[in-house]
Amino acid sequence: MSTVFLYALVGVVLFSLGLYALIVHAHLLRKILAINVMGSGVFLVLVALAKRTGEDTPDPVPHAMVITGIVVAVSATALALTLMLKLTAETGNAELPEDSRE
Amino acid sequence: MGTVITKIPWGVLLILLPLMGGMACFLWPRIAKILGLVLTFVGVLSVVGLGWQIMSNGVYHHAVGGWGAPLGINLYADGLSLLMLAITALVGFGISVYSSGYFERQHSTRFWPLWLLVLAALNALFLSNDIFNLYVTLEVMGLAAVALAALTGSRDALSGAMRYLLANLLGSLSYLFGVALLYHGFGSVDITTLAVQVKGSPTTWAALGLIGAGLVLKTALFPLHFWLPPAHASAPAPVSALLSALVVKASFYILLRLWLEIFGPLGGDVDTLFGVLGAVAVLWGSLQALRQTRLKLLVAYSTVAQIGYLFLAFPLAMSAGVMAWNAAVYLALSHALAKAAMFLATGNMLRFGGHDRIADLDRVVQRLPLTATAFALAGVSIMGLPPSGGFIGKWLLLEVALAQGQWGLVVIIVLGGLLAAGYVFKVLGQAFTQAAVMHESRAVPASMEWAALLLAFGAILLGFLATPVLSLVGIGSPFGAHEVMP
Amino acid sequence: MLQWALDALLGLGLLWLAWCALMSPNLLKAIVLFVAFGLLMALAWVRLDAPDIALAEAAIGAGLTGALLLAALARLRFAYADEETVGSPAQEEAKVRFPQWLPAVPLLLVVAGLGYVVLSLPPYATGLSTEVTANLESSGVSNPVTAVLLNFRGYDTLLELVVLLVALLGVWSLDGLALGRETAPGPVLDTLSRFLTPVFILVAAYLLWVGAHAPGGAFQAGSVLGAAGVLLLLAGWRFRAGLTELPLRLVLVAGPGAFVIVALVTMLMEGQLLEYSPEQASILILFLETTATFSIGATLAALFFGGRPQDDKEHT
Amino acid sequence: MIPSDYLSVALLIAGAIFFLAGTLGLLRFPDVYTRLHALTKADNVGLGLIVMGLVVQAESWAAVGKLLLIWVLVLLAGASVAHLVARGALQRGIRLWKR
Repeated sequence: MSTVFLYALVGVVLFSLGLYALIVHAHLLRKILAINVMGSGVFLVLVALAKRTGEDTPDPVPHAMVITGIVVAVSATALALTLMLKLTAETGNAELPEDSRE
Repeated sequence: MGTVITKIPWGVLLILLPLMGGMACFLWPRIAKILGLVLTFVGVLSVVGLGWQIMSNGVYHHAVGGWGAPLGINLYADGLSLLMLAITALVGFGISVYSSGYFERQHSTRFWPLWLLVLAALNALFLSNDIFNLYVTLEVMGLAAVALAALTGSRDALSGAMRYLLANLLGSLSYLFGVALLYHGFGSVDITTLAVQVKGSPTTWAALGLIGAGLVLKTALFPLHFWLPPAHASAPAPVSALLSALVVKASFYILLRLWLEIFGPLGGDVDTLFGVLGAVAVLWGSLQALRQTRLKLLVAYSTVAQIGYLFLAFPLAMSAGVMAWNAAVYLALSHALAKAAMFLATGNMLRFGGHDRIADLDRVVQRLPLTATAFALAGVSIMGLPPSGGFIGKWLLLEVALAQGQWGLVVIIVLGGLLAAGYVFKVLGQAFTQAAVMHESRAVPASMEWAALLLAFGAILLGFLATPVLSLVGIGSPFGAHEVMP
Repeated sequence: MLQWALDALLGLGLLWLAWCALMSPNLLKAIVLFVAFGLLMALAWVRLDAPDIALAEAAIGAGLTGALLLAALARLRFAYADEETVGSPAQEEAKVRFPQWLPAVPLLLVVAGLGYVVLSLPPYATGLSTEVTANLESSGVSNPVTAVLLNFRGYDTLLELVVLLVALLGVWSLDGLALGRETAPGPVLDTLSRFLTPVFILVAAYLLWVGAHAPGGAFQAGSVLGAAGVLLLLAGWRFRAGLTELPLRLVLVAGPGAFVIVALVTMLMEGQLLEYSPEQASILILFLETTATFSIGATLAALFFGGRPQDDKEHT
Repeated sequence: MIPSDYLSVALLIAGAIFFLAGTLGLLRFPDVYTRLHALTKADNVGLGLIVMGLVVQAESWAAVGKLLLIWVLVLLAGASVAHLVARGALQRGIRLWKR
C-alpha cells in the first residue's frame, strides 16, 4: 500500500473518530474539538489523494481547497467557542440543555 | 436590445452589491438601515434585469477569472436558479422593510451587516456551478445565520443557535467529504463537467451518501430536523423568516441541483427513502405543530412538515420527471413567501402582546387586522387551499401521485393539508376571542404589518401565476430536455 | 522501507493523539493533546508535499485554534467559577449519554465503507494539475497553490475572507467576554512580546513576499501577524482608545473589501469577474495578498480577544 | 558520504540523545519544576546540536541564517515559557519537591 492511501485511510478514520466523539460527548468544548478532528480527517483525504499525479509535484487544487478549509474551520471554532461561553454564562452548564420539547 | 441595461452583468451584481453593502454597514453603522433597504431593493431590480437577460438570451454563464471550468469557477443561472434568486430578492426585500421597524438601535447595528452577507451568500449559492464554491457559500451563509439566530442573547436563542451551528458544521463536513471524493474520482468540481464524467461506482455512491446526508441535515428533513424548531423559534422574527423561508431552501436547492445533474440516474433507492422520510416529516411535523402552545414553535414545526412535502417529489420524479420537480419548486417558492409572512405576522403579534402563547392571543383580529389577515392568507397557502401558490404545488404533486397510483402519497398529501388546517385554525380561532387576562400592548409600526401582508399576498398571487412561473422554470430545461412542459 | 515505516508511525501517532485528545477525561489535557495533534498534522502535510498547508496548519490549525481553545477553557473555568459547579472537574469529565458502543457499530461500517471507496480509487490521477501547470505562466505567480488561491479560484478566496469577517461579526454581536487582565503579565512576557513583535512582522512580510514563488502567502503571513497580536494581547497590550472604532474596522474589512473592488474593476476592464490581464496579474495578486494579510492578522487577533473592544462607546 | 556528512550524522545523533534525555526527564522527574528543568535545558542543547548538524549541510548563507534564527527563537520561547509555567505553578501554590 502506498503512502497516498495510508494517509487517506488515516483521514477516513480521523473523520469517523471525530464523528463518534461528537455523538458521544455532551460537553460542548469536546464537541468543538471533535468537529475539528473531523475536519482534519477530510483535509487529509483531500490532500493525500492529490499526490497521485505520478510526478514529483502533487495536484495544487486540493491544497488550495484545504487552506480555505482551515480558515473556515478556525472561523467556525471561534464562533462556536463564543457561543459556548455565552450559553454557559446563561445556563451555568457547558452542555446543550436536554430539549424538553422533542 | 443592446442598450447599456441589457449589458450590465446583473448576476454578478447580485453577489457583489450585498457583499459590499454588508461591509459598508459594518464600517458605518449609522447608514446601515437605509443602505440595507436600498440594496435589497436594488436586488429586486437586479433579478428583474437578470431575468430579462435570461429570457432573451437563454441561460446565464459567467466564467469567473476568465478561466472557465474545470480550472476556474463558473457561475450559471437557468430558470430554476432565476426563480430561487427572485424569491430570495422578494422575501429579502420584505424582511428588510420589516426589520427597519423591528430592531432597536443596538441590535440594528448588528443585524444589517450579517443580513446583507447572508443575502450575498444566498445569491452566490444560487448562481454557483461549482461544488466546492457551493461549500464556501454554505459556510458564509451558515455562520452568519447562526450569529443572527443568537442575536437576542436569550437562553433559548443561544442553545438553539449552538445546536444549529453544530448541525451546520457536521453537515458541511459531510458535504465536503463528498466533494473530495467526487474531485478525486472524476477530476473536477464543476457541476456540468461532473454531470458528463460521473458513472456508477463505489466513489459515486459514497459521495452521494455523504453529500446527501450533509444536505438533508442542513435542510432539516425528518429525522435530522431536531435542530430546526429551537433555532427557528427563538430567533428574532425577521431572522426566523429568513431561516425558514430561504436558508433551508438553499441547501434543498443544492440537493435538487446535484440530483438533477449528477446523482439522478443513480439514486433509485435513495429516492424512495427520501419519499418515505418526507412523508413521515409531513405527518410528524404537522402533529407536533398541532401540539404546540407557543405560536413561534407551531410555525417552526410547520416548516418541518412543509419540508417533507418537498422530498415527496423525489420518488415521484423517477417516472414523472418534470411534473414532480415543478411541484417541488412551486411548493418551495410558495412556502418561502407564506412562511416568511407567517413568521413576520407572528413577530407582530409577539411584539403587540409581549408573548406568543397561543391561548392568550387576545382579539388580534380587531387590534392588528392587517397582521391577522397576513397570517390567514399565509395559512391558506400552507394548507394548500385554492387560490394560492401552495394549492398549485400540492395539486401538481397530487396529480402525479394519482397518475402513478401512489395511493400512500395521495393520502399523505391530503392528510398533511388537513393537519395544516388544524394548526392554522387553532391560531386563528384564538385571534377572535378575548383573552382571560388583559395584557399591556405595544404599538406595531405599519411597515411591519404591511411587510407581512404583502408577502402573504405574494403567496396567494402565486396561485394565479402558474403558467408564467412554470414556463420560467423551463428555461435551460433543468429537469431534462426531452420532456414536454405541462 | 524506512520512509514507509516513518509514514506508518506518523499515521498511527495521529490516530492515537486524536483518540487521546477526544477521550481524555481532563479538558486541559484534551486541548494540549489536540495542539500536539495539530503539529503532527503539520508534519503529515510535509510528508504529503504540501508545505503551504503545513505552514497554515502549524500557525492556524494548531497555534491559533489552540490559543482560542485554551482561552475559552480559562474563561469557562475562571469567569464562572463562582457559579456553583461550572468548570469543576466533575462536570468536565467525559460524560456519556448512552452506551458508548452503540454509535461505534454503525461508525465502524462507515470506516469500512469509506476505506473501501478510498482504496478503490485509481492509483494515478492527474486531477487538475496539468491545467494548472499549463496556465501557471499567465497567472502572475509561480507557486501553483498561490496561483489557485488568488487567481484560478480567487472567487473562493474572496468568500473565504468573508467567512472570517462573518465569524468576527458573530463573535462581536454575541457580546463575547473580552479578554480580561486577570494577572499582570510580568516582565518576561512583556520583554518577550516587545522583542518578538518585530520578528513576527518580519516573518510575516517574508512569508507574504515569498508566497509568489515558494510556500507561503497571505494566509500564512496573516496568521503570523495574528499570532503577534495574540502575544501582545496576552502581554496586556490593548487597542488605544480612538483606534478601536473606524480605523480598526477598516483594517478588518480591508482584505475582503479590496478583493471585491478588484473584482469589480477587473470585470469592468476585462469583462469577467476577477479576470486579471497577465501583465498586471502579479501586482494585483501582491496587492490583494497584502491587504488580506493585514485583515487576516487583525481578525484572528480580534477573534482571540473575544468581545468587541470598547463596546460602550459604540452607541454614542 | 563525504567527511561533512559524518560530522552531520554525529551532531544529529548527539542532538537526538539530548532530546531523549530531556523527554525521559519530563516523564520521570517528580514535580513541575524539575521537569521544566530537564525539558528546556536538554532540548535547547539538543536543538542546537541538530541545527549545527544541518548547518553543515546548508547550501547558502541565507539557509544558515534561517537555521540559526530558528534556534534563537526556540531558545527564547523555551526559556520564557518555562519561566511562565514555573511562575504560574508558584502562584498556584505548588510546592517544590523535596526528597
